[in-house]
Amino acid sequence: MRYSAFRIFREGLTGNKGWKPVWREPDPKPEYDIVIVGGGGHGLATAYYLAKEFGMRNIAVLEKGWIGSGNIGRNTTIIRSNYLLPGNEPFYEFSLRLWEGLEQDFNYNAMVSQRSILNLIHTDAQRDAFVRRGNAMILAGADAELADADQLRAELPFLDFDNARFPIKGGLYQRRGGTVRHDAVAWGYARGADSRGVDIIQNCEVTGFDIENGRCTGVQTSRGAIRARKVAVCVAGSSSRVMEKAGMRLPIESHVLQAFVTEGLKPVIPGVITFGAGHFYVSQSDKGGLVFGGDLDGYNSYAQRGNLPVVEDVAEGGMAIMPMIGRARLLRSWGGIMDMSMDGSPFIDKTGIDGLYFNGGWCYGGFKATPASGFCYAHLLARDEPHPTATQMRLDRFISGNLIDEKGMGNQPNLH
Amino acid sequence: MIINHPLLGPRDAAEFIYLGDAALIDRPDWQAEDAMQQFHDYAYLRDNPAGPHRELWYHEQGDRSWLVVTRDTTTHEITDVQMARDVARSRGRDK
Amino acid sequence: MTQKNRISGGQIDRTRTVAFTFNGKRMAGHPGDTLASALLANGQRLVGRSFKYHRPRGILTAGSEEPNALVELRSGAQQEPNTRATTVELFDGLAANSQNHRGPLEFDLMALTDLMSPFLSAGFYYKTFMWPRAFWEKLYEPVIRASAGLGRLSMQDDPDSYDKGFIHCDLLVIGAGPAGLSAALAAGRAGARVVLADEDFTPGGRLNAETHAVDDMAGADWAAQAVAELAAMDNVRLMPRTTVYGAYDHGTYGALERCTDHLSDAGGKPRQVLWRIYSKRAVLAAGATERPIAFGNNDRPGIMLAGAVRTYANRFGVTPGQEVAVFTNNDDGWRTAADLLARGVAVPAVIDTRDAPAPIDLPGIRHVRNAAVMDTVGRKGLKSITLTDGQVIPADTLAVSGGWNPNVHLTCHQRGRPEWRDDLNAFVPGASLPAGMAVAGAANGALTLAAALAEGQAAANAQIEALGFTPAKTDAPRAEDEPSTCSAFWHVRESRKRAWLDQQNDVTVKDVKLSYREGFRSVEHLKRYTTLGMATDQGKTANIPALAIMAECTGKTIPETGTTIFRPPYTPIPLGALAGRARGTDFRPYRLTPSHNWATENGATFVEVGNWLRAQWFARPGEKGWRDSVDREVEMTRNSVGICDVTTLGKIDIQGRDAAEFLNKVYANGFAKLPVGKVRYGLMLREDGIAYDDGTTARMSENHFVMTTTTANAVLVFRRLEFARQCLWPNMDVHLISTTDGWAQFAVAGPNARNLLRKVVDESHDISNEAFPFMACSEITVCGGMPARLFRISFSGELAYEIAVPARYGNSMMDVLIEAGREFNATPYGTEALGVMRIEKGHAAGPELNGQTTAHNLGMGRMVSQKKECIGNVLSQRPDMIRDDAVKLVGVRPVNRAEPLTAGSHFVNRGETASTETDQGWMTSVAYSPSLGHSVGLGFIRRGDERMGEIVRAVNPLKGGETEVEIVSAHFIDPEGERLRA
Amino acid sequence: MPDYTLISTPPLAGYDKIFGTTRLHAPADLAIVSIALPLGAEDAALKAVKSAYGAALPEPGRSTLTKEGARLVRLGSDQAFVIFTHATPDAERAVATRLKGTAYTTDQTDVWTGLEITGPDSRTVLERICPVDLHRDAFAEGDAARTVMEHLGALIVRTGEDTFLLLSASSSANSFLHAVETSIRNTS
Repeated sequence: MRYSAFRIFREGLTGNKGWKPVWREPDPKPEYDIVIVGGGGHGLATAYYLAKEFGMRNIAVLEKGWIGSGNIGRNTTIIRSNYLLPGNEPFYEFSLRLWEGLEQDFNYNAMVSQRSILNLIHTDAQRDAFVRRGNAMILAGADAELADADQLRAELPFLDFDNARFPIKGGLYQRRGGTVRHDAVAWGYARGADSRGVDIIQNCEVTGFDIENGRCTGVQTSRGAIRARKVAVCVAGSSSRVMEKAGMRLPIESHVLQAFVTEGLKPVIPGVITFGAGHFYVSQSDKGGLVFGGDLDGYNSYAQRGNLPVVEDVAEGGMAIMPMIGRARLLRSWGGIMDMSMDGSPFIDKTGIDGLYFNGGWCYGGFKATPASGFCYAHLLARDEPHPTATQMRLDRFISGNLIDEKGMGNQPNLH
Repeated sequence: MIINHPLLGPRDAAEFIYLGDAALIDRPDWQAEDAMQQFHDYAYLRDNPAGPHRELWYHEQGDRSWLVVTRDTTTHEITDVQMARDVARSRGRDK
Repeated sequence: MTQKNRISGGQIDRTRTVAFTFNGKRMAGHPGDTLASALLANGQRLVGRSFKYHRPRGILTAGSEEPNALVELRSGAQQEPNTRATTVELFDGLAANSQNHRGPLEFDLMALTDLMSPFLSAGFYYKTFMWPRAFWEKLYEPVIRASAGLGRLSMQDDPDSYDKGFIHCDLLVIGAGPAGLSAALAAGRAGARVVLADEDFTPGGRLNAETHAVDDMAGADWAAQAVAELAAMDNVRLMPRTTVYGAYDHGTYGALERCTDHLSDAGGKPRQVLWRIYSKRAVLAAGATERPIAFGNNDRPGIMLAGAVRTYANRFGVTPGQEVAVFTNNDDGWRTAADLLARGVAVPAVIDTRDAPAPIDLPGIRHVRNAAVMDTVGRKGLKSITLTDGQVIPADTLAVSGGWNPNVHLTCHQRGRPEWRDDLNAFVPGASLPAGMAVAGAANGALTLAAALAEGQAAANAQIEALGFTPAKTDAPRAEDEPSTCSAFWHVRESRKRAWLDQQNDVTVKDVKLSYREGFRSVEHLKRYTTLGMATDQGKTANIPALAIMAECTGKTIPETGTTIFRPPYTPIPLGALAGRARGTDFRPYRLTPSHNWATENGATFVEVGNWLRAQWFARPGEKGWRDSVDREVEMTRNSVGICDVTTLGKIDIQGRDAAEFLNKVYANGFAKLPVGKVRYGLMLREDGIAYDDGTTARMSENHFVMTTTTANAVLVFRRLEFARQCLWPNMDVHLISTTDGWAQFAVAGPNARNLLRKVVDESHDISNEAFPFMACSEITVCGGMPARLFRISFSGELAYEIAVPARYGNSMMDVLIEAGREFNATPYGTEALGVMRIEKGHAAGPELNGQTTAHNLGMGRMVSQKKECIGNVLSQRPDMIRDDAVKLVGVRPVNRAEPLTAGSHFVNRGETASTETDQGWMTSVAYSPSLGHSVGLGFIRRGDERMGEIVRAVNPLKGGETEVEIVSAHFIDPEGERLRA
Repeated sequence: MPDYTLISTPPLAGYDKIFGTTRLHAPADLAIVSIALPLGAEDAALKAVKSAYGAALPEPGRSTLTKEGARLVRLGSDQAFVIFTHATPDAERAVATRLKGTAYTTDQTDVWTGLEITGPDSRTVLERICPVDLHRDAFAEGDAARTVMEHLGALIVRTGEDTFLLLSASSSANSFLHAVETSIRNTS
């Protein structure tokens, strides 16, 4: 069913009785060409692009709970491609370009809103680092713009320019950055994949992998065994737990990242703003809530909840740069489990086991990567070679020494 | 979170800095044949269980001691806390 | 406006009158009123507009679960949007305005959307606004955003102050209703340290809202007496106006105390205090929340929850209307009729969905059995109700009771799931509670007063007994155990009109059914697709009925359908309170160097370096800009002598029999054989082989070393050293302690450095080049016996020393050095000149040691010993980290010497177009070199060390423009190092 | 006679204020020397401390006041502070001589700045910034704890019925004082 204003009008006149389910609820078939483990954003996107771009149809997406119940359903909805390193920047710029045509592509309004992202600069050394980054972005075909304090004062008068502990000296803009309605991304990809014949199977937990002499031939699930030519794991947040069933140890730790939203407010903040001398980033949703976050809690956790010190640290960062939000109220906080990799960058790679593929280690950058991650994973699955923008996202880079460490924090996951 | 320090009693985890898997105590032998592989595994392949986890915390805003805390990563329940130096010795760290 | 709905009774102070305004209209109330009770007393029924359809809305509840009566409280910078009128304590001069409407509240232009509602069903926006693409940001979204949102922020800095604090207790009791009071009494009498917190300003909970008796006195009086007893115990801390909003790990709770919100003027005191409560045990006695029944047009002003109507009548002496009909599916609803009749309020009818006799005998009451309300009339205020049998009953108020939901929220904050109880048709706390928590009273499903009182006491006794206290042997307070039955009746099927579930977000029964039809059947999908329960009330009154309807659709039971996860906070918390004092210049502490006062008096401009403030340069009269000052400071230093406060560098005192061997393990280069009285440059690697920090370490005596680190890494290096000491080499005799703040340290650099120091250092110490050569160190005395330390090290490349005295003498020392240097025209210099000179000398610093570069990149690969055990040397040899084509640190200078350089530029070969593929490296640091008369830069360039003399382009598309630069040695000044050995 | 003399200007020198019933002041000439117990030779060091000060080094988290008025604070298993009144900049030597080389000593005098708060409301004041439980029964006289207050590391010692000695880094002394004064104002 194609969505349009006309369809809404027609349905409105007939009591909205004609709307059809956005996806089927099929039972699993005994065998598929490709079984994707994980019905989150990346898994659904992978299925969508496999079907749409690589002409594959016999695909199943297995989801333990309800689709979109992972980090696509619990993030701060930011999209951007303001990365530094050649192992990352072209990939994220590819992702941003996919975002730019996404809604028309899958006929679903995910509210891709390129309202800009701004990284505030507080010291000269920070400016030099952001100039290097901005230039790296432009060299990779992305957009970047350096703003000085006067320009920011004019554009964002509510920032604390006069009484700040760490004065704002400028900022690096990416105007094409912004936000997206996160749940809608999962639903749009699911709808697009389903309509192309992909079986999306909810409440189907993978309990094991069938591995015979070094080759993966299928999965055991809570709804029975499913054979597959290729098994594609895509379960960021649970990667270690799932790959353990295949006997693999990963350079990944699971950490909780809290996110927050305030009560609905009339428009206050135009784009995405991030603090450069503390942990705070914020945007405003179309519904009016200020959506914000900060640092990881910092300890390994699968609990999907955090603790008070980080809540306070984030609020302190917010009040430090925009003291006008003091009377806005925190409405809800939640925690997502991040696949924190050892250098802060992800993996899209084959594994040591034939037919078993791995996508994960997204840290807290996974949402913005959703389209490119799906596209590049689909490319790897269909062609058995990495997509040109994802050639460095390999599992063996720690033994070779080809690290992709954006923050320069080393093998310390909770600092990335 | 509250960490029950073996010497100082219950303290807010905010006084501590988290490092990770207590296996970071078991630093490999730099002269081993496969030292490179061993150091790779040591530095990059850490335990990440959904359940009890032995992990290193540093009491930076306290007595500067490193602790080995056994904490369940699904409930955050802490069942054991030891001085890391004692653990290191018991694991036969030379010198 | 007169208080036309004020009736007898209540716990308000009628001897005093409080004046306030709503939408500018003058009204009066009494101390003890909430804004809501005062509005009702004044007959103000229409108080707000709904989020999506802008429907006229009145007051639904009498508590923090209120979805409709949201106002902008106060004005100017203190304007507080989305404030629940039902929890605002009335104060003199209170000013409140309704929100989320265009034009006056009574004639909201946006109400047009209500007529469009057929086309605005759940999730409609996912299906349109896609064409043309460019229109989203430019047209659709701005329109959506402007109409969305609720209240307005003032856009001015929050003028009030906030504070935080820590409270420790044996037992935290959450909620001061019957269960909570009886719990606190039990624990308090047993001598435990008790905290009793309640969100209301008058403790007592439902005791203040009902007419039940306890121990033969009115419930409210009993509550007051209990509070008095508790207040008299010094082991009990009573915290009214305090919401315990979150249950965190290991018995830690977050609580918000509203200190001055109920006053016209805060008097300079913090508005609110955010408490972290460390409890050994807790009793949750949060009570229950009544839920409505969904029927056609059930959202009109005048339609309220039955329990709330009782609260207004019994506690505030207010009736919401003159003719109050009751619609109930349970016995409790009948109490509303009884209480109103007792106060002389007309009750035209009680409509009970059950086909059963009246549970309470109310003479002459019109009891409509086995019926329901199907529709209502009265857009801006209820006029009449239409029953399923078609009869129309005039009424200006309808009290609705759909049963009670235990407030299980805090029991779920650690992901525990509630359990369904069929007899209550409600969720009660599940088995997995937060550690140390017990639940009592209505929150636990004990919905009768006697049971609540008994459970509170029992729970508290069990909790404190586990802590070793002996409970007092007292009986639980007595109260009648009024039976109450409730039927599972969620919505009126006969209703054709829209029936509201989430009144704030305008989610109706139809929307839930649509959500089902489109496949959004998991409760989380329902919530996210329809926005059910996402409003400021978090669906406290809406979620369960909606769940019930989804269960009907799917043919599952309600527990099978599930419940959404409750997350902190229980009620919304201002960001100002969460931040506390940390804002403005108080965001983080300031660290000042020992000579800060001297610098201030001598025209320094300061710069933040971490939390430190350092002198950046010292402007002199006549200098037109910072460049003038910096160039002068560099020239004077290189030509004669300059002085710089370098106290911020980390200093670590290292002692022990194994100290030398320890240093040999933590530094990549050798330290075992460093002689006493010598200093050595040391490079530290991370275990992953990346260059981490550098500095010098001096051997003061056989077992005593003094290490310096970079300012930025002082704390982290100390942490890593402790890790190495305790975890890696636990049997070494090594001891570490930071002395960063203890010594005021000054760099004295320049050809005249020695001549200057000779005037300060006591003569007993020979500091001639022979006796005290480059890289020497010694404990000395200055100015006649003052203990000091002298290091002959140079960051500037000049003949230079660093001299340290106890910090308390630092400000004076700066004076002395300048004074003694007057004959040499000595100059103080700041971090800018320091930076210029280190770039001229080619020393790596922060921009080069950024955590991404190796010793190999820095040209220090040979320093990394492979002949000893040390941190990082193994992994530093990974193939991709020692490639020949890796970037190498070099110097660059503009081909056209007049051109400036920009740090952050990327290097591209001549004739190649700049792209990720052709990227040759980047410029890390730049400076104008007054010594050379042109700009110089440091940077990493692929194979840079093999490309000396080659010309590449430094491109900077971000700012536009590019510069041709020549690759040269990074040592622009004195490459042979003759000066520093002079 | 040297041409130049150095003047001592420690932060908060001479600070002494009364707020209602609360007195906050910076003790004059507060000297601090750290003692580290050599690995394997702890007993000798402990013995030396006892004979030098007539009091045994207490357990971690505790402090003892010696007859001559020096306070021995045990910070951890192998580290302690001696806090005493001493005007000249040679406190470390004074302690080292007494311990006769049985322990490693480092002068900490200028690393820290001291504030003493006293009065019946001192706990109400400190409760706003100090995460440690300072209840009479939970934090007895002589108890000592290193913790963090308003982003600043601090050492708190209960030196009397309602009296607490607070030590924090000397470079951030003004910010620390500001934090304590703000607590007093907010709770008065």
